[in-house]
Order: sequence, then structure tokens, then C-alpha cells
Amino acid sequence: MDWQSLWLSGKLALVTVLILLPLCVFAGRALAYHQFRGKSLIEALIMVPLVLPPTVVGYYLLVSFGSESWLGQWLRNTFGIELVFHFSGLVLASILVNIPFALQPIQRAFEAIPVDVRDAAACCGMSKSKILTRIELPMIWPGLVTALVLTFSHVLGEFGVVLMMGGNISGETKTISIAIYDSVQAFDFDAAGIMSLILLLFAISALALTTSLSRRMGGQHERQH
Amino acid sequence: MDWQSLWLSGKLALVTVLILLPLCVFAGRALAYHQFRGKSLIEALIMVPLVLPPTVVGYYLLVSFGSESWLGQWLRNTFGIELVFHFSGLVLASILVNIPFALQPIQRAFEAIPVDVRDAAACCGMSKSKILTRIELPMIWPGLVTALVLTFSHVLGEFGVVLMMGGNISGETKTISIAIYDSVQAFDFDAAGIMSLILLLFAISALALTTSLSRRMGGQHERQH
Amino acid sequence: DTVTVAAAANIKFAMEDIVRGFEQHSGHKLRVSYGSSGNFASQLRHGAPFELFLSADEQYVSRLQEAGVVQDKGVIYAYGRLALVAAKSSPLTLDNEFDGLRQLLKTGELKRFALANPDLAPYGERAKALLQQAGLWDAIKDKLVLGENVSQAAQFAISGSAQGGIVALSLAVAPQFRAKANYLPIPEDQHQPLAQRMVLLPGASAAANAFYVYLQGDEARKVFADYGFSLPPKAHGAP
Amino acid sequence: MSGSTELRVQIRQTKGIRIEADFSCRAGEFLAVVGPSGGGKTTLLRMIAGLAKPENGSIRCGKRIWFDSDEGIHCSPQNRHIGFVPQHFGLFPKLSALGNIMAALDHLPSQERRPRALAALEKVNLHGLTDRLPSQLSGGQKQRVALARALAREPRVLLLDEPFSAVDRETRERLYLELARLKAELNIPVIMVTHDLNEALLLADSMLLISQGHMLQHGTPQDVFSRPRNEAVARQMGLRNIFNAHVVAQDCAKGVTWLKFGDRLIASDSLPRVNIGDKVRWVIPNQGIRFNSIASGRLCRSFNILPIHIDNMLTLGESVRLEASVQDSGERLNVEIPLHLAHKLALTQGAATEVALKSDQVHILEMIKA
Amino acid sequence: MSGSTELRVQIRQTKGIRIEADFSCRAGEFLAVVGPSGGGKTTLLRMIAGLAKPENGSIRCGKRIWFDSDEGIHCSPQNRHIGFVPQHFGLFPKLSALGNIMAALDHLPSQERRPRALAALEKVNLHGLTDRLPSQLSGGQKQRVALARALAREPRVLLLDEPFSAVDRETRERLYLELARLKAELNIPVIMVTHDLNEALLLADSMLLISQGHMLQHGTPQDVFSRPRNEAVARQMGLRNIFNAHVVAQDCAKGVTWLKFGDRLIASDSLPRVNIGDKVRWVIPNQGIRFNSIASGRLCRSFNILPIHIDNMLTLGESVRLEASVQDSGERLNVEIPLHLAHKLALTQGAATEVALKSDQVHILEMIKA
Ligand SMILES: Nc1ncnc2c1ncn2[C@@H]1O[C@H](COP(=O)(O)OP(=O)(O)OP(=O)(O)O)[C@@H](O)[C@H]1O
Ligand SMILES: Nc1ncnc2c1ncn2[C@@H]1O[C@H](COP(=O)(O)OP(=O)(O)OP(=O)(O)O)[C@@H](O)[C@H]1O
Ligand code: MOO
Ligand SMILES: [Mg+2]
Ligand SMILES: [Mg+2]
Repeated sequence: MDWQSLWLSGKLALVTVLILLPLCVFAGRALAYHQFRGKSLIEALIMVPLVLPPTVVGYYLLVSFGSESWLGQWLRNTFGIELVFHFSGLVLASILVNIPFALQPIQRAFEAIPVDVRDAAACCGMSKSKILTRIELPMIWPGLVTALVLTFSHVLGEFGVVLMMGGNISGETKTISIAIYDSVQAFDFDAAGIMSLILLLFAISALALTTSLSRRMGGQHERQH
Repeated sequence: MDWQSLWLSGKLALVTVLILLPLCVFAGRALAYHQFRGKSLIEALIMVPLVLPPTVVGYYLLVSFGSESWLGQWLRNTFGIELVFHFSGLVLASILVNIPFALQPIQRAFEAIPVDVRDAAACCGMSKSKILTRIELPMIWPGLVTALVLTFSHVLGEFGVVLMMGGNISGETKTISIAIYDSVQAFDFDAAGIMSLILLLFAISALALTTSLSRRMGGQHERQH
Repeated sequence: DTVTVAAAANIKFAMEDIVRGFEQHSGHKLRVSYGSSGNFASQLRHGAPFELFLSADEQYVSRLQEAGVVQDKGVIYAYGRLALVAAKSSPLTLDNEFDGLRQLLKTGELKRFALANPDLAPYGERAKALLQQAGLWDAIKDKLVLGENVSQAAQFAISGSAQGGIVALSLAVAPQFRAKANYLPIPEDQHQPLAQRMVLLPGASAAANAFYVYLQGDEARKVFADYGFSLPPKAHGAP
Repeated sequence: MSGSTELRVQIRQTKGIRIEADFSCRAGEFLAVVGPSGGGKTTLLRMIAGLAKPENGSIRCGKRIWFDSDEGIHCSPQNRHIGFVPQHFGLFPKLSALGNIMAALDHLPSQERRPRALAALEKVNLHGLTDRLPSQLSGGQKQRVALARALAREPRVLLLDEPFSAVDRETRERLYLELARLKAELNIPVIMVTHDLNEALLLADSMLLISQGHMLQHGTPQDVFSRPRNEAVARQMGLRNIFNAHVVAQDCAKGVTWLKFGDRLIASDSLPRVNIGDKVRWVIPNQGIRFNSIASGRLCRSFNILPIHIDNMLTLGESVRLEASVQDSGERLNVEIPLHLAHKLALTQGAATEVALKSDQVHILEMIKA
Repeated sequence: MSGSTELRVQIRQTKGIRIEADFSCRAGEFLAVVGPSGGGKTTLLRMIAGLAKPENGSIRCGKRIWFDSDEGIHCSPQNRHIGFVPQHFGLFPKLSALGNIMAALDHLPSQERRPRALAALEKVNLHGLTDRLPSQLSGGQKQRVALARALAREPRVLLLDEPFSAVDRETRERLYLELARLKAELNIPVIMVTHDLNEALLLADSMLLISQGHMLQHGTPQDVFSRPRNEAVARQMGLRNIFNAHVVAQDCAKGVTWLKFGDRLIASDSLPRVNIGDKVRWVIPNQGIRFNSIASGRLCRSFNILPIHIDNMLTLGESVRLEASVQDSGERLNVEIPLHLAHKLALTQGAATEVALKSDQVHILEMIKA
């Protein structure tokens, strides 16, 4: 069992979720509350990373952020950031690829907040940020959990993009998905089976914990009677 | 440009969506309205296809449904169905892999239906099926669109599972994703670029159409004032 | 009466020419699926509907034989060769003794070096052996980026994010590759041969058999050679 | 829709929301359920509708058993064929006003639904707004759609949870008439939760007072109003003149109970089971209080007379609300009299006068056991 | 919170929901907004709160400009510091009753919020339910939480959209007192939408009648009540005795307008601008109708007397509603009199009697231009 890869995957999933969800809360809120021309187009564009095969997305990311690209060079020269073949690159890739999973449920949850609750909050003199944290976040909670669960799972299972951006470097970019894939490719089905099982146990317990915790925290409303 | 593959991908996405969404409407409704022990576990299990790398999922599907497996043999002998390396197998695989994307948003949408509306519907003497079609479906519409958009996009971009279950056979199992992947592998970046572009245009216009149509149909409620 | 063929991705360029030739020559139609040899091997074990399998490595064919999927051991149709490659922007100078590589390692300018995964792909394994032989393995081990297959390794190399790599010569000679990177073929005697073996599957049609034979013929051999493969000795009875 | 359907409700629940009720409502009977907010009125209605399942008891509609805890019967709301207007309307957000009503008419042949729904909208005065979605309607308009939806069904039992709370006065009067007409026409039990006692008095044949899950009183509105069982009922009926007194005598032959209130003697025509010396609470409704024109001199009787001092006068439209203190006692009297009477009697703030209490209106409340 | 804050509203909107209003409300003034459902009352309140932006006009609170279409000023609800009780309560579903109130107290130092919120809950009689979520509260309890939330803020302006529609009678009375106390204490403009005229009469200093987006009348409640401008206002005020007549004479010196109603002569003290022969509508409120005891014989005057026939009598608690037909005319009269008076006058169904109309109460309505 490749514990290092599991740890790396867990770290990647966690970091991705921690960065992505807050971003999607803001973006989802903006998309939910505002109507403008071209909104449907923007919503469709967000799906792009989902429509292309992951290795292809990974390839384009590699080319865009690689040391040959002006973007990659600029990042390196100004910030000293190297994304390609580094953990930070995986994080970037995971974030980009998971935007659809995280954004859509959050946006829908914001759309479902009744106007009169938002009105009341404004009339109570609550600032935008207080409305967000005290009123809206608790109300979008189920959507947030969906976003979390989908993103977390998908990061664990993601393979194509990660391979292309990461280059399968042990301890840096070799996630458990890649390790399992490698085992299958190497006909080491026992190892693949064991790793899959452990990954599944890990994921399932993390997810079951999240959903049941969130149900306990925010779920009272679901059954009114 | 490999039009045949694009057509195949479109067909696969459509068939998957048409089969998967109705199933998820029923499953999502059941999960939303009923509380039972182990519900969190079931919800986590549904995520399994997402947690494993797609090729690995594809491999396990291949093993489960292939000609060596008792399931594959039984299906062939009793129904004459061959799944592996056939379009029908891709459909099965796509359905399994996309359950999380389709189910979660639908379940959340059902959970958001206020109790008093369901009560009123029951008191109006509406049968379960009428309540579903006339009251609930219009109300879960945004969730259904999310499910549709995520599933449709993901089927187009799905590659690992399809490759393993389908075997890259032109006209039968070679989807546009695989064609693009092949081009990238063969350094034919121009072809990959063109195919990606066309796929994206196709996907984006399909998605933008869907969301803007659905906004027009069911979206009046979103802005109350 | 289309012949279905599963072919390793690394012979795609050569195959396209050969297929064109065969179709003109025989009037039969071919449907070739390209992919990773390992995947094809797995799929063939579970009933994949191919008549002919061109593997990138003979090991997969012998596995199929052990599993009883195929009866014979097939024939070697070509030997793969390795090439040292570097993006045009890379500071790496290409030479047979790996001096440029050594130099770059010393100065620390070599950040990443691309190989196919030695545990999976035969090209990777041979490349590893080559580096070990040159006494570079320990120094370069931590700089490696591994492609899932040799084509991905090549992509790493031409992206410039890896300063160099060892990939299949058959890929390096492709015009799209040459446009972005330089390559140097590695002498055949420096590594174990990469025997690419093909095998007919049970129930192969006459047309499949014809193609099997055609692949061992002069026209096919010439194309393989043009795309950077070495050739096995000519079989008896081949055209 | 046979004329003999009587709704019989016997329920008891001790867990969760506490509720206990035992009453029936005949076909054609209009039952008003009143009581303090949070008393369990909505819960009771939901149980009758089949939306909540009581712990114990039974609910029957004519021969049909809708619920029986002993036999494990719990009939679904669909099978009860009721009309229900929930407190928060429960409109279907994605259907138009017309669609909301047509959705409740599934039992009719499809070509009848539209005309019936249109007629129902007409009855609640909303024919101009048939295609509006609920979110595009004002509060009162929403409520009327919910009402039309319940009425259009021609239900076996009509359940209304504060159906007029958001409706303006004129519309309300029109709806009262409509409801009265329908009640006669449909000949079904009608149960309405309301906060408006006038509404209850106007529409209801009987009244049920619920507080904290308990039935406090059940009877005709007049009865509950003029003979409240205890102080809680009296307060809910808006009676505000409730005082302490001691029983000094009880003359069963003449039907009089004599009370000592401060140093005044009060005769009451009610004959509760009390003992001499008991401390009791008694109530006098507005209509039992008579003002004497100051000019006409003192009243001749020596009992049921209270000298008062007017502290405060508040004109409310056609009537005046007086706040007065009863002399030689700490008690305060609240009286509402017609404006013209107040003028005629020359009542002004600060004036001292006397009131007479009608002995048939002096009501002694049930003792609350300590 | 200076005492001089006057709320000045001048708005006009022709697109979407039509609304036109021009009024002001002083600090310490209680303005009741009444009118038919769908009239635009909620819309008006939302505009004052800053939740909707009128097309044209301005809204000022003291020296502050909240909205001005010419200058492009539109102040956010947050910056208006108002207290708002929306029609559907708008409670925060994930916060407890206490949390809902504390959320509105952000302007206070954090240690003051909890005691203030608890005090507010106490005032609305909900101290036992502090930790309940809105979904666990009854309709009336929800409404009281919303009210407490608005009051606790000590706002610059208090806006109430039917704040008592779901509250029971006893609690309502208590809340009236609380509101009256607070109004004096806070000294701010209070605007309340209500359907209950008694509520308006009891609480309000002035009254605004809105129908179909138009201000029909603005004045003191007494004024609107006794001198409704036109028939729509009269109907909303619950006046049901509205009749046609012809002007036969107008004596400006004596201040009398003479009307011919059927073949009867009616004197009115109102002096509208009318011409002899004009057809007018006139109204008589309940308090302007006097019954003569049948025993006491005919009235001496020859005008303002209507012979009637009692068709119907309906006892409502302490009063009786009479439906009578005016003899020799197709018109019907509706009168409500105290029960004891009906008894004293021995009014019964089928009886014929006479009523006198007080000329100072006969009010001629504004002509509606054809
Ligand atoms: N979901 C719930 N969980 C816990 N308690 C509840 C729930 N719903 C209602 N209650 C409580 O049950 C009691 C009865 O509520 P119910 O809604 O029947 O009152 P009500 O008489 O209809 O009041 P109102 O006149 O205010 O509508 C109330 O005290 C309320 O707080
Ligand atoms: N979102 C909307 N879209 C279109 N029309 C609307 C919308 N909301 C309200 N209306 C209409 O605007 C008019 C005024 O509505 P408003 O809510 O202000 O009435 P209201 O006087 O408060 O009525 P009520 O007493 O019934 O609450 C109504 O005719 C209503 O149907
Ligand atoms: O074609 Mo391979 O099997 O990736 O070297
Ligand atoms: Mg209730
Ligand atoms: Mg309103």
C-alpha cells in the first residue's frame, strides 16, 4: 500500500476544497442574484473542463503553464512559482477542473433562498458579509455539502489532468489514483484492489462523516413535522 | 475532424441523460423524503465511481461484465446482451459513473420543497404521480438542469471508463474524447485543437441553450420583485 | 469484412502509411484502434473483438498466450529504438555519451527529465537501464517525470518543462515532434532490444491473415524502418 | 356527498406537540376553532387533514374511519377528499392561480376543470389574475387563491386555517357570504381556525376554544361568549372585566348567587357549585353594563351598582372605549359604548358616575382548582 | 434619534406594479395604511424600506435623503436603519427565535445584544421559546418573533405589514399597548399596513387608504371614517348604507344640502360642490341611524325619516345586525345596534318601524367623473 500517495491525495483534496469552495460561494452568489446578458454562456463556459478528456485538459494546462509559455515564465520570474510538475500545479489543476462540481450546487442553493429572507436581512441592517455568514451560508448548507462531496471525491479519483500537470513524481505529484492506475497497468491487480479498497474506505468514511455531521448541524429544517 | 465520434459522443450523452435522469428523480425523491439509518453511508457509496480513477473503474467494469465473468456470460446467454466493447456497455458505464452528478443536485432540490406545498398537494387529492409531474418536477427544475448539465458534460469528456469498456472501436465505442486523446498522444495537436474546439462549441451551445431555455421556462420565480 | 486491428500507440505513424498501402494493395478494409498495449491485453482477455494485436512489447503477447487467449506466440514485426530528446529551448546538448546531460546535472540546470514509467512501459524500462548503465540513474532519479506511456513522456519533453527525456525514436521522428524538439537516436547496441510482437487472435479472418503477412513484407518493413524502427530478420516465406 | 356525514374527532397526543380534543361537527355545521397563538389549532387541523398522525384516538367522517390508533388505520389526505386552506396558503409556486385550482380538481372529467376553476376564481374576486404565479400575487390575493382551491373541490370536509387573515374588509364580507352560501349548498362540516371573534360569531354554529393543546370550551358562540367556563376562556373572548369576589349567599329557589365585591353587593343569576365564603372570579360582559345618565339621578336599587370615575376615553370610530376605576376598590372597569350614547350621557374624562350590572349577565367562572 | 425626523414620501411608478403616493409621517405619528388586497400597500412599504426602487419621486427621513430619482440617490435598506415586519415574517430559517432578533442588533456592542433580544422576546410574550427554530413555531409565534426583531432595533422608522394578522386577540391587545408605549418612547414615524379597521382606529393617528396603487384618502381615522371621500373609501371603511339621491336644494347659509331619496327628503350637513338636480351618492354610518321605540310613536319631523321593515336579525355577541328594507324603495339598510337596545326597542324579524338619520352624519360622497 502506497501510504504516501494516499496522504498526498488527501492533502490535494483538502487543499482544493478549502480554496475552491470559498471562491464558489462568491461566484455562485453573484451568478444566482444577478441576471445579465450572456449569463447562460458563462455558465456553459464553466463546464469546459468537464467536456474535454482529462488528459487533454492536462495537456493544455501543461502547455499554458509550462516553462515555455509566457504565463509560466511570468509566474516564475515574478513570483518564483513553478506550477508544472509541482504540488501547487496539481492544486491549480484540481481547482479548475472541479469548478463545475462546486459551483453549480452552490449557485442553485443561493437561487433557492427566498427573497423575503434576504429582504429581512437587509432591513435588519446586516452588512453583506454578515448576511453571508449568518443567514445565507446556513441556508445554502446542503448545496455546499454537495459541492464538497463531489469535489472531494472527484479530486481523489482524478487522474488524467494530475498526471499531465504533475508527471507522477513520488511524494510530490503521485497521487493514489495514479498509483492505482499504475498497478492496474502493471497487471498488479492485487495491489490495485487493496489500494482501491483503502481509498474507498477512506473516501466513504470521510463522506459519510461529512454528510451525517452536516445533517445533524443544518438538517433540522428538512422535516418540519 | 472525426464527425462520427462526435455523433457517437452526442448520442451517448443523450442516451445516458435520458435514462439516468428519470432514475435519479425517483432515487433522489426517496432519499430526500425519508430518513433512515445508514442513509449517509448510502449517499457516500454512491460517490464510489467518482473516487476511483476512471480507467480503474473501467477496468473493474470490464472484469465484471466481460466475457470471462459470470455476469457477462449470464447476460449474453439469457438476453443476448453484450455490453463490453459495445455501445450499450458505454451507456451502462456512463450511467454508473454519472450517478453522483445526477443524483446529488436532484436530491437537494427535492429536499428544498417546502412541507406546506407537499401537504397542500396531498390535500388537493393529487396522486403521487400527479404530485410528481405537476408540482415537484417544476419545483426541482433547477436541480434537474444542474444534473443534466453536469452529466451531459461529463459524458462528453469521460474517457478512461469508456476506453476500458469500449476499446476504442470506430463507430461503436470511439467517442470524440478518445479521438482527441488519440490525437494528443500522436502529437497531432492541430487536429486535437480543432476537435476540442468543435466539441466545446457543440457542448457550450447545447448547454447554453438548455440553461437559457430552462431559465425562461421555470425561472420566473427566481426574481420575485 | 473489415479487419479489426488493435495496435500499440507508438506505431501509429508508421501504421497509417502501412494501412494505406495494404488497403490499396488488397482491397480489404482495416479498422485500427490505437491504444496502450497493456489496455489491449486486458481487453482481449475479456473478449475484445479484435482479429490482430500489434503489441509494443512481446511480454503482453506471452501473457495472452499464458492465459490461453491466443494459441501461438506470433511474430516480432519490429524493434523499437530509443532517442534522447530535448525541447529546442532546452540547454541540453544531445550526445551519445550523455555528457551534456551529466553537465546539466552538475550545474543544476536540469530540473526535470522525462521518461515513460519504467514499471509500466518497456520504453521506460529500457531508458532506465540505459541511465543506470551510464551511471546517471542515482543523480537523475529525483528529477524524473514519468509519463503513463512513452507518448506522454514525449509530451513532457517537448513542452519544455522537462529539459530532456528518453523516448521512442518512432515518436521523435514524427514531424510534429521535430518541429519543437531535437532528438538523437541511441545506438541499438546500448540497450536490450525492444521486441514489438504481433499475434493473430482466434477466429481471425482471411483478410486479417493477409494483413498479418503483409506486415512482415518489404513494403511494411520499409515504412517501419523509415519511422525509426529496426527490423527483425526476414521471416521465411514472407513476400 | 351524503347529508349525514358527521366528523367525529377524538385525539390525544402527549409526545411532541401536546394536544387533546374530543368533539364532533355535523354536516352543515360551521365550527370555529379559536384560541391563543401556539395553542395547537393548526396541529389539530393537520391531524384532521391526515397530514399529521395523532398518537391516540380516532377520526371518523360519517361511516368512514379516517384514523384509528387501535386498529392502526391512517387514511391518506388524498383519500379523505377534504378542502384545506393552510395557514401559509401552500400554493404551488410553479402553477398559475388557475393552475393551482385546476390541480385540485383531478377527480373531475378534464373538460370540466377549467370552467370550474374559473368560476372558483370569480367567486373570490380574482378573475383578472388567472395567469399570475403565486409570487406575483399580494398576500390577500394568495390567500384567496388557496380558498378558491379548497372550495372548488366540493370536499367532504372543509378545513380553513385563518382563511381571511390577509384579506381586506370588503372582500372578507363578500367571502363570508360566499362561504355561508356554500356551507348550505355543500352540507358538509366546516372547521375554521380564526383569531377574529366577530368572524366566529358571524359564521360559526359552534365554537371550540383550544389553549395549550387543551379544549377549554365547546358550545355555541353565544354560549361561550356569555358563559365562559373559566378566566382563560373569558380573556380569549375579549372580556376584560374580571374581578374577585366572595360568595355571601346562594338562593337556589330564586336562582340568585350573592357576591360581595369590595363593599358592594352583586347579584348573579348563575348558580355554580360554590360554598358560602368561597373566593370566586366573576365576569361582566360589556352588554351587561348600563350607564345611567347623570341627570336622571341615582339608581334606586342598592345592589349591582358601582360608582365609577372615568379615567380615560378613547373614540374608536362609532364607539367609545372607557377606562374607569371603581370607587373604593382597586379594580378597573373597561367599557365600550356607542359614541352617541356617550354624548347623550355627557360622559367625559374625569367625570364620576354610576353603572348598573345586569344580574343575568354577571357570570361566575369555574373555580380553578389549586 | 432626533425627535424631528419626519418621513416624507412622494413616489410615482407607472411601469410594473402601479403606485402613486404623496404623504408624510411625523415622528411619533402612527400612520395606518389600509385598502383592498392587491392595492399596493406592501409595495409601498417595500419602497420605503429600500427593497424596491420607485420609478420616480423621493423619500426623505428628516434631513436624510433615502431616495431621489432626480439625483439618482438610492440608499440601501441597511443604511436606512428601519424596523420592518414583512407580511410573511421573513424569519431566518436557520436561526433560533433569539438568534433572529440578535441578528438585527449588529449596531449594538455584542454584550448588549443578548439581553436586548431576550427583553424583546419577553415583550411579545415568547420568553419560553427562545431556542426554537422558525419551523418549530406556530403562525402567531412566528409573527411575534418578526415583530420583536423589528422593535428591538430601535429603528428610525417602523414599518409593519399586517403585523397582527396571525396573532390571537389577547396577545394582540397586549401588543397594541406595547406598540403604543414604544411609539411614545422611540418618537419615530410608524407605518402599519392593516386590514383591521378597529386596529387602525385604535392605534393610528392618521390613516392612508390605498386602492389600485392610488391614494384614495389621507386623514385622521375619524375623518376618513366619518367623511369618506368616495364610495370606494366608504366601502373599505365598512360602510354599507350607500344610496343614490338627487340634490334638490343647497342652503349654504344654514349649511344644509337637501336630497331627494325615493320620495323622502334627506337633509345633510355636508356642503359638497354640486348643482341642483345632480345625481349623488350618499352614505350614512351606523351611528347616524336612530331607532325609535315603536311604543314612543311617530317622529315629529317630516324629513330624515325612513320607514323600514326588518327582514333579518343576526345576533353577534353583544350586538345585533339588522337587515331592513326601506319602504317604497328598492334599497336595503344594514344596521348594527347593541343587543340590549334591540331588546328594549322590541325589534324582531318582520317588524315595521322607523329610523331617523342624523343630518350631521349624512355624508355626500365625491362625484365620480364619468
Ligand atoms: N415542528 C415543530 N416542532 C416543535 N414544536 C412545534 C412544531 N410546530 C409547531 N410546534 C409548537 O406546537 C404548538 C402548537 O402549534 P400550532 O401551529 O398548532 O399552533 P396554533 O394554535 O395554530 O397557533 P397560531 O394561532 O399561532 O397559528 C406551538 O407551541 C408550536 O410552537
Ligand atoms: N412580482 C410581482 N409581479 C407582478 N405583479 C405583482 C408582483 N407582486 C405583486 N404584484 C401585484 O402588485 C399589486 C400590489 O401588490 P401588493 O403586494 O403591494 O398589494 P397589497 O396591497 O400589499 O395587498 P395585500 O393586502 O393582499 O397584501 C397586486 O395587484 C399584485 O398582484
Ligand atoms: O505503447 Mo506503450 O504500451 O504505452 O509503450
Ligand atoms: Mg396556526
Ligand atoms: Mg401586502
